[in-house]
Amino acid sequence: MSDVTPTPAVAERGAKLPAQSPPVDPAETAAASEKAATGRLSWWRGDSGEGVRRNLGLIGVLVALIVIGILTRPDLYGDSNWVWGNILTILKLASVVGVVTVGMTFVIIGGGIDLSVGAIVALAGVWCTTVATQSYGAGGMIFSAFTVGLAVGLVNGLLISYGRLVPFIATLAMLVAARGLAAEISDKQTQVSDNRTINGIASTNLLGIPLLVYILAAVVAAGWVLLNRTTFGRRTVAVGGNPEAARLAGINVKRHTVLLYALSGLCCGIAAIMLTAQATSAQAAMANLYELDAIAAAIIGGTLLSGGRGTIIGSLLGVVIFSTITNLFAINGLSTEAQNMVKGGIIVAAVLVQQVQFGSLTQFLSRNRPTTT
Amino acid sequence: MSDVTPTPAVAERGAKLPAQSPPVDPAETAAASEKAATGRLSWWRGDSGEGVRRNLGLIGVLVALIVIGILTRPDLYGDSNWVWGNILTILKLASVVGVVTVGMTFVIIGGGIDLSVGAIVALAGVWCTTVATQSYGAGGMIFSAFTVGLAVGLVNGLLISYGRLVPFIATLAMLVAARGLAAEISDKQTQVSDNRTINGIASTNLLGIPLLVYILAAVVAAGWVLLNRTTFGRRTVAVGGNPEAARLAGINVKRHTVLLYALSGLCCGIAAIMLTAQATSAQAAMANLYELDAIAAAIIGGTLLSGGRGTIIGSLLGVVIFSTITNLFAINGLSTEAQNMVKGGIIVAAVLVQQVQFGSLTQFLSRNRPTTT
Amino acid sequence: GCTSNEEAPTAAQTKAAATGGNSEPGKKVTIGFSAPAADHGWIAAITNNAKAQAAAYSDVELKSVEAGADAAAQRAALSTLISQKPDVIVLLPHDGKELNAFGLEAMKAGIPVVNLDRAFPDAKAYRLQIKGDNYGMGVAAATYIVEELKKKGVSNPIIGEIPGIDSLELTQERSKGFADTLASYGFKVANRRPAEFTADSGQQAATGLFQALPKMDALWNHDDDQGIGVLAAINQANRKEFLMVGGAGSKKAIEDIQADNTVLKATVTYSPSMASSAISLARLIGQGKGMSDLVELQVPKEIVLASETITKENASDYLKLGF
Amino acid sequence: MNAHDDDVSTSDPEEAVVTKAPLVEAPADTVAGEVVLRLTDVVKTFPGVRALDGVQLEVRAGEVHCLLGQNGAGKSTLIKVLSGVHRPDSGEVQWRGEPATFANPQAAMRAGIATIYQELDLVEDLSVAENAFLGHEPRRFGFVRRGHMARRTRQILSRLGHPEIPPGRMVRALPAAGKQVVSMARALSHEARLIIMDEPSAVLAHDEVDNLFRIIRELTAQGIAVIYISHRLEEIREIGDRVTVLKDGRTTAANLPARDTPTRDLVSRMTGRTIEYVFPDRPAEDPAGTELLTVDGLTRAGEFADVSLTVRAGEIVGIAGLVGSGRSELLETIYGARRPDAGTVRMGGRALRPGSVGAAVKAGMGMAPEERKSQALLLGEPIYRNVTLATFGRYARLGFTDAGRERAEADRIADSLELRPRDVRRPVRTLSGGNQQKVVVGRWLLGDTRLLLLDEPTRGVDVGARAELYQVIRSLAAQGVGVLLVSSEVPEVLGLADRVLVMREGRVVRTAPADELDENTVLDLVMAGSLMEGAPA
Ligand SMILES: Nc1ncnc2c1ncn2[C@@H]1O[C@H](COP(=O)(O)OP(=O)(O)OP(=O)(O)O)[C@@H](O)[C@H]1O
Ligand SMILES: Nc1ncnc2c1ncn2[C@@H]1O[C@H](COP(=O)(O)OP(=O)(O)OP(=O)(O)O)[C@@H](O)[C@H]1O
Ligand SMILES: [Mg+2]
Ligand SMILES: [Mg+2]
Repeated sequence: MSDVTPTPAVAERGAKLPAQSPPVDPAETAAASEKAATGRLSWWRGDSGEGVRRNLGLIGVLVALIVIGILTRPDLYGDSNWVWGNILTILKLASVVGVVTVGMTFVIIGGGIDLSVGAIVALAGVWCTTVATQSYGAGGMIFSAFTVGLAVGLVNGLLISYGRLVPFIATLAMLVAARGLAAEISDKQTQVSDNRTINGIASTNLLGIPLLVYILAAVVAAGWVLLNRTTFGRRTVAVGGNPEAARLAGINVKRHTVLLYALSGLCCGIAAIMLTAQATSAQAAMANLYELDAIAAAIIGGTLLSGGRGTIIGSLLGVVIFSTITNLFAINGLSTEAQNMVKGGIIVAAVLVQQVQFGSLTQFLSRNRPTTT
Repeated sequence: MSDVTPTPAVAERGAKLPAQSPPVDPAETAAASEKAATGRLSWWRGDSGEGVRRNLGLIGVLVALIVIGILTRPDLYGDSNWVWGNILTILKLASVVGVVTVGMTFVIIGGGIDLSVGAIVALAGVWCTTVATQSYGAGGMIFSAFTVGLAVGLVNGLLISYGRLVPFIATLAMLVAARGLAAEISDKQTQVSDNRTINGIASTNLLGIPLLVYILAAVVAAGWVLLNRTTFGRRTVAVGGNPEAARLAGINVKRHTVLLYALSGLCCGIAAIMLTAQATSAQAAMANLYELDAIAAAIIGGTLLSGGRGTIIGSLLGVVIFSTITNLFAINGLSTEAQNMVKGGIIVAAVLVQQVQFGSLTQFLSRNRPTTT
Repeated sequence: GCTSNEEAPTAAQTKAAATGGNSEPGKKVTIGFSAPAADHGWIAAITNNAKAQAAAYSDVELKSVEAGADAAAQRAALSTLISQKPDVIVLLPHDGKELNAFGLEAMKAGIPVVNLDRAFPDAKAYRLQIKGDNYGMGVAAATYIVEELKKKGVSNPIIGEIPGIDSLELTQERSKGFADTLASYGFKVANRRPAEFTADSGQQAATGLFQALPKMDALWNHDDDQGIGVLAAINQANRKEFLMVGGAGSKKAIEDIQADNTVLKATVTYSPSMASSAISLARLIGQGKGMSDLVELQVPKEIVLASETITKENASDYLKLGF
Repeated sequence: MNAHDDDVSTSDPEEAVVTKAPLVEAPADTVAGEVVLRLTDVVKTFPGVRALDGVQLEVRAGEVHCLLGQNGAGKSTLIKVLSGVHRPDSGEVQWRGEPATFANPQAAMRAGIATIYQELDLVEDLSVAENAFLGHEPRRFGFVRRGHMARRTRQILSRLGHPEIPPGRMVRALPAAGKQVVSMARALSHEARLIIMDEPSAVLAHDEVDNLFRIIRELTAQGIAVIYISHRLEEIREIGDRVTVLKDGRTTAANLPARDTPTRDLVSRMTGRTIEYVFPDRPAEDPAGTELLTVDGLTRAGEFADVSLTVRAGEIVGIAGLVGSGRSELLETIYGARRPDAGTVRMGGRALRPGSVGAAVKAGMGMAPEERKSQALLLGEPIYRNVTLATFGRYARLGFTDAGRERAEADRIADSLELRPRDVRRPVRTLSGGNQQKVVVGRWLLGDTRLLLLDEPTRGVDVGARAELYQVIRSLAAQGVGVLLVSSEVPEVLGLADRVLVMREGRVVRTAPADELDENTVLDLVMAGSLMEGAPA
């Protein structure tokens, strides 16, 4: 086909088809021109744009939330100082869950789920604030939090990979056990952190921006690079999207799965330090239900619960949207019950907006196409 | 093959094959002989040997738990009256979550998930105990609980089917919203039920067995028949196993999905009455985290989180195992933290035991087969 | 009461603003208020009392933010509150130790902090602290139980306990007070099954407890809201061989005690009326006034409410304070 | 070649005799290279199934060694043993003179064995390049060298004749044939000494198959050995050098010359009987049934435009066209699985609600879709439930299913399509590819389907079953059922259909009775077409 000389018929079709289907989107026209070049029907349709479009949808939702904020509290939003401070508050609020969500995103893309993240944060937090650990100073505390997170994550991964437990059950068991252990260690008391360096993590600002936000940014950036630019990340997509294919391609699926849960555990360790710094203390009940927040953020951000697809940026946007919603309620002084009812509605609306964005684009385009009969 | 005259080679192989592959498992040979005898499989026998074996594994876990109970509290287990009462207590404890789990099992087999079950129970419970509803008597209360459950389930289903929301997000939003609405209605207070008939549901015994246990049994039986013997159940498996295949086979996948969530909602309505009767009251925070209990029970019971497979009996066993664990802790007076640590271990062990059961069976069979070279 | 079947629960717990010189309208005071999400009766009463008390003053503006799911969320909510520049902040923290740092910050920024119920370890973190006495609750409950058992002549009693959410420090304090006091009489808790401050969890915890203790002499249930479920479980299990003591002092519990037709014989108070007092005192702090019954010119630094024991004898006095 | 006598199972005197005959005539040039792979008595069992039961195989460098066998004969299992997916229970594998066991796919790849599996093994959300290099990405410090990888992918794709596929494109966006190219690219991305292809042509159209053969010839010219599996005997004649035949997990004939062995011999070794590889006779006169399906001006933007066609009761209408010509989409739109932008579909004169499969099924339509795994099967469910997936409602009473009846009906279908294993309570997952396809088609042989839409119904089906299937389709037509058949095998369309539509780029370019067309005409229409465009349509 590629060597066909343009006959009148081809020319006619060439002239006719564009009239029937006007440029659909840049990707498609590119494909079309390629098609014209090769003389055969295109082999594909626009593709990876979806992730980007979805994230644009999420940004749209974020903008809408801010507009609602402006409309309901023009007095506050009038003060640019306040607005800047508020943005930082939102990001600080998002920082801990954000870090956890990065790990969770990897696990879900890799075809699993980690219900134990909140419990790992609590265990790591409690562990690093025991009197004994605190005696080693900030370094010892950070080291122990990271190690505990990593170790618990490893156990999760081993149970799932080599013990062949369903991820849901294995990490649920870990949730229960880790919280129990944390309660045991802390004797159910709130353990105060006396370490200035650690506590300072939550109160330090660099160039006017809180250190916590830098940490979040660093973790997100590292997560993005890891997912998109390394073999580890690409294999994560393969392991979650088509484990059989991954296995046939020579990837050690079991080992990779272990690494994914270890990564999630490590993120929890980082989050534990951040949360401990914020609360200047740790206790067994801390980070309660963070697993739900993290999973919800990842899914709102476009990660497929069944694995094989997802973006770090989407997850970050998911977390930020949730903390913006919380902030919106706070500045409007809504009662919890009203808040909850509205929140349910906003979540639904947010997802619908993303879809309308999609749907309308294609519909709009197909409507604009002159009907042929 | 069917019309080939047996050549020596074929005859030889015919003689060889049975020797090489001995009866695979008792269930299959039994089924085969029954089939030979009656020309069809017996009505009651499930087709999937795996499910049955898995459930046997669960029963093994249950027996193990009871043995632990006997070993740790021989004093209590010595009293047969107490033992009988304890069994009933375990079943009573399992009854509410059990009813919710039946609905959840359908939803998960159908490829979805329902995070809002606890919230629906709370909303239905609160709704049916308002002063206004209580004035209509027991009938009015039951009617309103069922209706609320069904209605919320319908909304879930519609959002997911026609709004194309991910089930996780849609029902998470519903969780938040329904709890908010319940708090609004009850003004965050605990609403006492003054209705004797309703409260009597929890204290009535028939033939020495609590009414709640009968209700559980009825719901489980109905669920079993619905899943295994009706077109609705077959559609559920198809929709969850491969929605595209189901659609192309002419099944209305969207409508069926709506029905599944409505069914789950209805089960929550039933559970709401049961729980309200037990607590003689309802409040917005009741049935806290039942979603986790129900999902965990279904999955321990062998339901695939990704849909397409699961059994009602397995789910029931899952619920009973969880309430037996709780009971075991109670009679041993374990502290919460020890309890949690042990619980995590038991869950892991329970799943592993099921697998060993599997693995050893097949291994045993393949070992016993004479090696041929 | 703890049931919305009854009306205007907070009316009795707020103090009319018509008596004494301090109630004269003064300088306008903006009070920021934050308490954890009300998922059960006691916290709901805290929020309702605060709002009602604030509404009783013409010179008080209440800005309330709900605290969200945990300490971190409450901090974020409080920062939005601070950005609205209140004169005084009243808060019921998720956890006193976790929010201690916030108290320090706010005080440093010149905003007086009134801490409710859950103590800040650092005295510089608050201007005023109003606490219920959790340890004292346990002491009061144990004391009552011991006395009653003595009267009955039980020498080796089996005592059960149903605490609330076990991971909370306040639960720990209550249980400690209970256990310490019992120990001083040579008694101990035979079994404790924690619930979650809700009636249904109370019912399930109690059912488990009864299974473990086929015979029991006394039971302390930390919270009257979950007590509804505990009483239901008692009913369902047909148990009446023991006496039960409640906690917090809900209206329904007080009524039950007064009627004396259940095993519930007493409850030890932990009154949400502290929120009303906190608002009143926050207003005075904002206006720079003292408490008119005290000689001091300023509001004192710490107030600990006594945990009182409500029995059949004094129930009628407390009925109006039941929430 | 001389070793061949020992290779063949000597337990079967008759077959040993038969295999000897062609040996003598085997041309010397086909056996030039050294033996790279030798399998002796390889056995592999699955629970309840002995998939390989003593297989012998000998492959030489630079040859195309074809594997023939019925559905379920064990071909895919054999190559999975070779590629490290399964470990054999017993028997010996010799790779380049050394005994070898491949513990996992990676080991096989490292040894120089690359495989294109029967079921597409791609990751939808990775790009073409990432899929091609999955598991052995060029990297530096753990980072993927994306530029390098894209460049090499582009080279490989050019070599495969598809320079137009961008390496950065998501695989999700490619049609089936494009995915097959990527699978091939993955095999070529290794430095392989042996490339195994399990039915690579099943999803390819005519021009793509030629392209594939060109590549295979290139490979063998470099001394690379190829194991080629296909159910299309004509392909084996064209590309193959030697043939090994499997039946029920055993080698029944080894190293037959691919070009010269009579078809009759091949078929009888595969099936144990002789099958006339012909199409059933058309009825003497044209089916004069009433008009069943009327499609008018059906259009879906970007897929097909302005398609009008009719199918009468008892008529078989075939649609020929290239991959990507929009035939599957047309069928799915007629069936209501996609919503048309314009046009109507009528059954028996009554218009169907657009975009409703339910309405189509109710009106008596049934469709066997193109992709069995993703579109048609519940893999974990037993065979009989898959067979009755569209009909279980009809056997139900008051909503209660009748499992006995369903099994009986499924048994009937299994018999008529020679399903193996025959036990209908087995999960479909454990069936071989071709047998799964039979289940898909068999589904619509039940119930009172009046119009059958078949999309590539014989894809991956062996010759024996294929003949059965043709018989079944023909006899259904004789009973008055209308059939609309899409197939990429032109002879199948011409042989089976009464009337043929030729589609190109989403349009019907020619409609004619089948006997007025021949293969070349159709191929011209389908491919180079532009010169024929003016011809009467
Ligand atoms: N994972 C498995 N579990 C159980 N049985 C299996 C499994 N894989 C294959 N089988 C069985 O092994 C036998 C051989 O299957 P295989 O896939 O090798 O056939 P094939 O020759 O490739 O057939 P086709 O031409 O249809 O692809 C069949 O009976 C099949 O049912
Ligand atoms: N996944 C896809 N995404 C976007 N466009 C597609 C996709 N698959 C196919 N197309 C387009 O749809 C049209 C028809 O494709 P398809 O390959 O299904 O046709 P077909 O005639 O049924 O071919 P065959 O059945 O032989 O594969 C082509 O224009 C093709 O480019
Ligand atoms: Mg095969
Ligand atoms: Mg097609």
